[in-house]
Amino acid sequence: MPEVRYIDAINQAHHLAMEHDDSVIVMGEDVGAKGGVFGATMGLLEKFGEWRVIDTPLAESSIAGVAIGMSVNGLRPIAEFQFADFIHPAFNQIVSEAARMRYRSNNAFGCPVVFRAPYGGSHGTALYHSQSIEAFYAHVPGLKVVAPSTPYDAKGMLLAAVQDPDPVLFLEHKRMYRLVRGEVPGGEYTVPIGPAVVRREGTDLSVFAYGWMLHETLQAAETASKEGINAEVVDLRTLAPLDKDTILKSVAKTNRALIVYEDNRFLGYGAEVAALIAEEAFESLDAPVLRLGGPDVPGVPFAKKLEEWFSISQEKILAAIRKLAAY
Amino acid sequence: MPEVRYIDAINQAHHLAMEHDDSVIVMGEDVGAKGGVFGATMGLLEKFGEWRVIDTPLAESSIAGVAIGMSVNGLRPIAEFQFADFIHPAFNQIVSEAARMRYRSNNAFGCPVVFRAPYGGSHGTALYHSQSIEAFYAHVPGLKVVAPSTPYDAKGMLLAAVQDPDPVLFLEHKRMYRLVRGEVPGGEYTVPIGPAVVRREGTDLSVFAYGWMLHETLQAAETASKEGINAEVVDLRTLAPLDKDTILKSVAKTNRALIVYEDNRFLGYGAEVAALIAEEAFESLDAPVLRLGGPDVPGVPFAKKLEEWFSISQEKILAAIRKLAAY
Amino acid sequence: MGAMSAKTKAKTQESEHAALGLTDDDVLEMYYYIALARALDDRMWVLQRAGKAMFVISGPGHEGCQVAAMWPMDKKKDWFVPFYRSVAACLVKGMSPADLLLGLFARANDPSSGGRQMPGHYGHPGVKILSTSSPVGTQYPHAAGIAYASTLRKTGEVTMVAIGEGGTSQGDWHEALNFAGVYKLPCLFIVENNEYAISVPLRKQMAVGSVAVRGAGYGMPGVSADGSDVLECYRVAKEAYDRARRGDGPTLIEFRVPRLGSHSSDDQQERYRPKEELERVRQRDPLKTFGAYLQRAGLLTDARKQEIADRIKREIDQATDVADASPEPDPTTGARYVFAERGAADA
Amino acid sequence: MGAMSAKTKAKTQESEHAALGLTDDDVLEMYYYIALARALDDRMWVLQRAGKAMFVISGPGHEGCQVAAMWPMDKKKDWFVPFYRSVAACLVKGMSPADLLLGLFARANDPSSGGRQMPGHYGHPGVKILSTSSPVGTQYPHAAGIAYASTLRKTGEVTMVAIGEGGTSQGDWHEALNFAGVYKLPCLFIVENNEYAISVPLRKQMAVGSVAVRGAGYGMPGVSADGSDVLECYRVAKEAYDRARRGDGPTLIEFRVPRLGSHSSDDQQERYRPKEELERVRQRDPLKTFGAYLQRAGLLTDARKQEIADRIKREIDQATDVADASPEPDPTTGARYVFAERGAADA
Ligand SMILES: Cc1ncc(C[n+]2csc(CCOP(=O)(O)OP(=O)(O)O)c2C)c(N)n1
Ligand SMILES: Cc1ncc(C[n+]2csc(CCOP(=O)(O)OP(=O)(O)O)c2C)c(N)n1
Ligand SMILES: [Mg+2]
Ligand SMILES: [Mg+2]
Repeated sequence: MPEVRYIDAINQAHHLAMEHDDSVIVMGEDVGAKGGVFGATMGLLEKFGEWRVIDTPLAESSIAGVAIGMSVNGLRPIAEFQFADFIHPAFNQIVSEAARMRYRSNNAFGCPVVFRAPYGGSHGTALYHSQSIEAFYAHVPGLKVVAPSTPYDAKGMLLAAVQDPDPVLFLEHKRMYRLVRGEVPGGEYTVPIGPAVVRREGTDLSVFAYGWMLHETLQAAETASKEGINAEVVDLRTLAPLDKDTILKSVAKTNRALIVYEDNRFLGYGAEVAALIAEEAFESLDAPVLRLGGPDVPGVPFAKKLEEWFSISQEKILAAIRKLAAY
Repeated sequence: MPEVRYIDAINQAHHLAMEHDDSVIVMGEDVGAKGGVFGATMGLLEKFGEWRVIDTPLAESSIAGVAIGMSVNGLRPIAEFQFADFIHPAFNQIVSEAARMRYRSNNAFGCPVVFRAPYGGSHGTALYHSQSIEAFYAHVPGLKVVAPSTPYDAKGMLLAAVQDPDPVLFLEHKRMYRLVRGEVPGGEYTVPIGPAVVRREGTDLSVFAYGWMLHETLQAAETASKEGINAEVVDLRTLAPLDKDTILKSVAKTNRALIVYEDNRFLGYGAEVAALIAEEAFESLDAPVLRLGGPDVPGVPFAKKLEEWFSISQEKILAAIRKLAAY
Repeated sequence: MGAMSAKTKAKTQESEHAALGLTDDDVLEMYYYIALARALDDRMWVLQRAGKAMFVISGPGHEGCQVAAMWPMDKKKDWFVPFYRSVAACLVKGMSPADLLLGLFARANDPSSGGRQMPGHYGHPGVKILSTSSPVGTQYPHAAGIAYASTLRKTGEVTMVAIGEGGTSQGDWHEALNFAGVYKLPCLFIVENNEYAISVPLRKQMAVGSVAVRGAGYGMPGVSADGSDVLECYRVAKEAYDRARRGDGPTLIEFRVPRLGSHSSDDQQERYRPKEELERVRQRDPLKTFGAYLQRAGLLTDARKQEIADRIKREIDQATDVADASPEPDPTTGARYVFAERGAADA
Repeated sequence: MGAMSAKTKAKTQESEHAALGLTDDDVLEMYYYIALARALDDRMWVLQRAGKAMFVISGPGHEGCQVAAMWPMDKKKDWFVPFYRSVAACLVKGMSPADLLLGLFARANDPSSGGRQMPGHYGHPGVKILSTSSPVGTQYPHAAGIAYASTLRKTGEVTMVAIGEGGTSQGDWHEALNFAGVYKLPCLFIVENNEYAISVPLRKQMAVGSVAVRGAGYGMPGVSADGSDVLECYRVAKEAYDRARRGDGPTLIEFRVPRLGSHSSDDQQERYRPKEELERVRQRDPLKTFGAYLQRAGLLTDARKQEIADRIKREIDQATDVADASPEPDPTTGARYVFAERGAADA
């Protein structure tokens, strides 16, 4: 299998989905002529034309709202928010409309829309181009939220999301676009929305992560193993609905849990995972459930030193692993 | 001290704040001639005129955005969202702007705005007039979130919020407006934003709640005491920043914790409280940290029987208390 | 109706409605729907006061323009995206009085939501009425999206969406019109301007007297019609409908209507509207004005009027019994349909 | 400048700018600011390419209308709510080249954010420039709120806010204009229309050729001016400013400007803009067009031009040194100013 970058896997999924299903359309700011600011939609306009590859006006609420309307009338839109930070104007459309359409209509209408959002901090992305938004949306029943961490999963889960009868928020940590490579089959395949996966078997403790943090965590686990700490690393992949079993099974084995996430710590996604473990794995816990999250400040500051202060590095993860193992 | 209803306490705070400070203004839909759909702003228009009591256009994003602009230019707006369900269009203005103005400007600008939102389920309020929104906003650094449960706190904390140099989301569970009464001094006083309070001393277990759930919980605790279960009940009052000490002190005493909240359970506010206890009170825990939250469906259904199915009743709380005590 | 229309076309050459291509049967049926909506409306309020319903919100005063705007539509083929005042429009589009009352009573077979939503949140997949939510304004982009899909899929569908003048202040309203203008979508954007948003008067809602002037800013015609002049409402709607069908793009239509009742059963408009004003607006009641026209046209004799009233009473009594006899939702179904039940991966 | 203006007023009776009440010194100073902004802009890109800055976004082509629109403002008293292209406007309002470069280098004493925000996010409490964020459109309601406070508090302040034509598609843009129209606020709503939103051309952004037509929908004048005609930009801005001062309410102003560079240092406009178009827009460069006017007016001799260029070079070299020598933020300050540090209860 060819090795490709994360962004290439995303781009491939777009091409395949649009080739195999005329009802799939792509919309967002600069997704056409420019091919997206990260290149996710490169080559689509030339192949599928202006009506299936829509350079929308600069208005996120209508990007979501129009996509919802399209989806109840036979289309399957993939709506790109240029940065996850800019999905906020669409909060009402996504939460009040997309996520509730099926429930409120007692299954009469559904919204098969994929909302794509490049999230997370990269270098120099600062307050408004670095946000993690999963905590806001994973809390919303009726919405599926995924955050694949490998090119293989990115392509397979995006294709699964496009086929899903319900709205899916598809989160891509932008740090991975060019940094993370992996083997990806050329053709169509799906990776189911739902199951988490153990990326590294371990016995001493379990670390739960997703997106870019998964990679930092695997590195830290590698270093820890040289110190004799054998960490299991679980890639959550789907944040909602959450795969409880894989989490509980891992904790039952290791008796120690750490959740790593880049978002602000307070009420971030890790809070739910920690609460779940505290309630349903209580008897097997030999140590407090630890969370390593970003500082509770309004955003990632720009200046290099401030950015480093904010960011969750391998060193910080390793320190947390050591602390948990030593407990 | 006179006994007044929760809504009267809110109304008193508005009158006093506007009398004592000309820079305080009130804005929102129907806050003028109608006095608000719940009567919170009754009598203000007559007293302070159209320019200080603004019946805004039907546009929540600008209610928040205009209030932010006012607040950087010498005013102290109290912006009412008619129902918490309708604050969603303002998500971007509140999260990206109000909460970040001070941090992003390195303390050059601040937004002393009070955002008021009647939240929670009452009878027949259904999907779009029942929402709990605290989980979305308590996660946002730079924003204070309060949910007072008594008329005394409501008045005192609203007056404190108006004087606060930073944005405060003021949550009023609408079920309390006419149902909950209490003694309230006629004059001005403040109840500080921050500290939680123990409403009922207990030894067997700790139950954490806020808003209307606090009242249902106190009732359930009363019943439980007749069964010999001595529950401590803590009113969190301020959801962000959270008063960890009061929580940890209580758990250290009772060794058992239950968090009750009406919002969808998954990643709801209780998740953070549970995660906090699981991490920082691990050694004192004799039982799993339990959470009792609403079902993970997109909203409270309207039909009476469905609404009952969704709602957190005293019976459900009592059952959780029994389960925790029996562990 | 088709057959009857043909039958009676001959003798209506001179009349105003004939000039618009409407047969006597058309206008009599339009009157029937206006009267039906009003009677159903009255019934809903009676039932609410009697404690049979928790809440009512409806459209007294709005019926004329709604029936007129719906008249050119292809009921089977076209889409309608309603709001809570769209009682008459939903009836013309194909919902039955029983359908609406099932929603009022929140019964299991309420086609709009199975009793999950508050009354007034209409929706019906069978007659292509999109499910309504409460947040004002969100439906406008939905309509644009539906119309975009119609164009791309070449279905020939036209979409009509309705909102009040207060809703025009929402960002979504602007974003939808802008998008629809850029892609010349087959869409009718209706604004039912009753001069109040609950208690907020028009002058505090916008700086202009008519929202129709905004059409120009989106590259589409903006027209305004008196909601008491049912035939004029039909004329502008028909023109917009034909434009949409021709592929010439959307139209913004303002209907100036009276709000005859309080905003909802939770509101008392006497608290913020002067008596004289309330009397004045009653003169603009489309049921009266259109009835008067039909009398002048010699189509609505007292006998005919009584006949229609009796028919409506029968239908609403029946509908009430049917709805009242219908079962409540089973509480064990509360967790259903958060997601499609066939599960994620298979579409 | 005041003194000098008086001094030289006499000899400029005949000229175009004199007819607008501008002295020779005014127009020469306006030229200086346009040239300064352009030179600073060039410097920022050079520094970015040299690896001294991570990112640049600026306003080449927008300087003329920005300087012209800022000219009537009371720099001390009035408010400005900028966007990332407002380099020239911020300089005229009172930020120094060093202030802007401190932001580019993200230094501790960057007045906009202390190095916390990306370059181009201007703000300065000292000269009443509100802090800028990234989300396009949010600044428009802020401006309306500031102007509302000015009216209620009777401060006599006028507020000017700027955005690109892409930003007009945002709901916030509409909501702000609607609110400002209802309350006749002293506000200038500027739209710098460079025909692109990153790569999205005007025709995909709106169905109208000029966004100025939308003013009518908000009960305010909407005017459009050629951004290459600096004096015309001044004329419309002055008129709007006087209107605001008189209490006659807001004005929507569109300036049609060329975008001479790529959207930002992360963009390559050659990938989506035809060569001919890029050449064409270069002819609309306000630095050239205004320079040519001043030459025709006999005010900008080659010597004078060189003099100004030298002065600017000196100033920018100095500013670069100052900014470069400034300390980076102390990482231990990262947690500060989430809230006011004097704590909650005391305002
Ligand atoms: C986003 C949002 N904000 C507030 C409300 C509460 N609300 C319901 S109807 C209404 C007034 C609507 O006025 P208008 O659009 O003129 O329609 P009308 O009721 O007059 O027909 C308001 C404020 C809501 N439903 N949604
Ligand atoms: C809400 C939001 N969506 C998307 C972006 C990304 N973005 C930054 S600038 C820009 C284009 C703005 O175009 P325009 O308003 O015309 O201003 P210009 O850059 O052309 O001067 C976009 C899409 C953003 N900053 N904010
Ligand atoms: Mg209205
Ligand atoms: Mg532009």
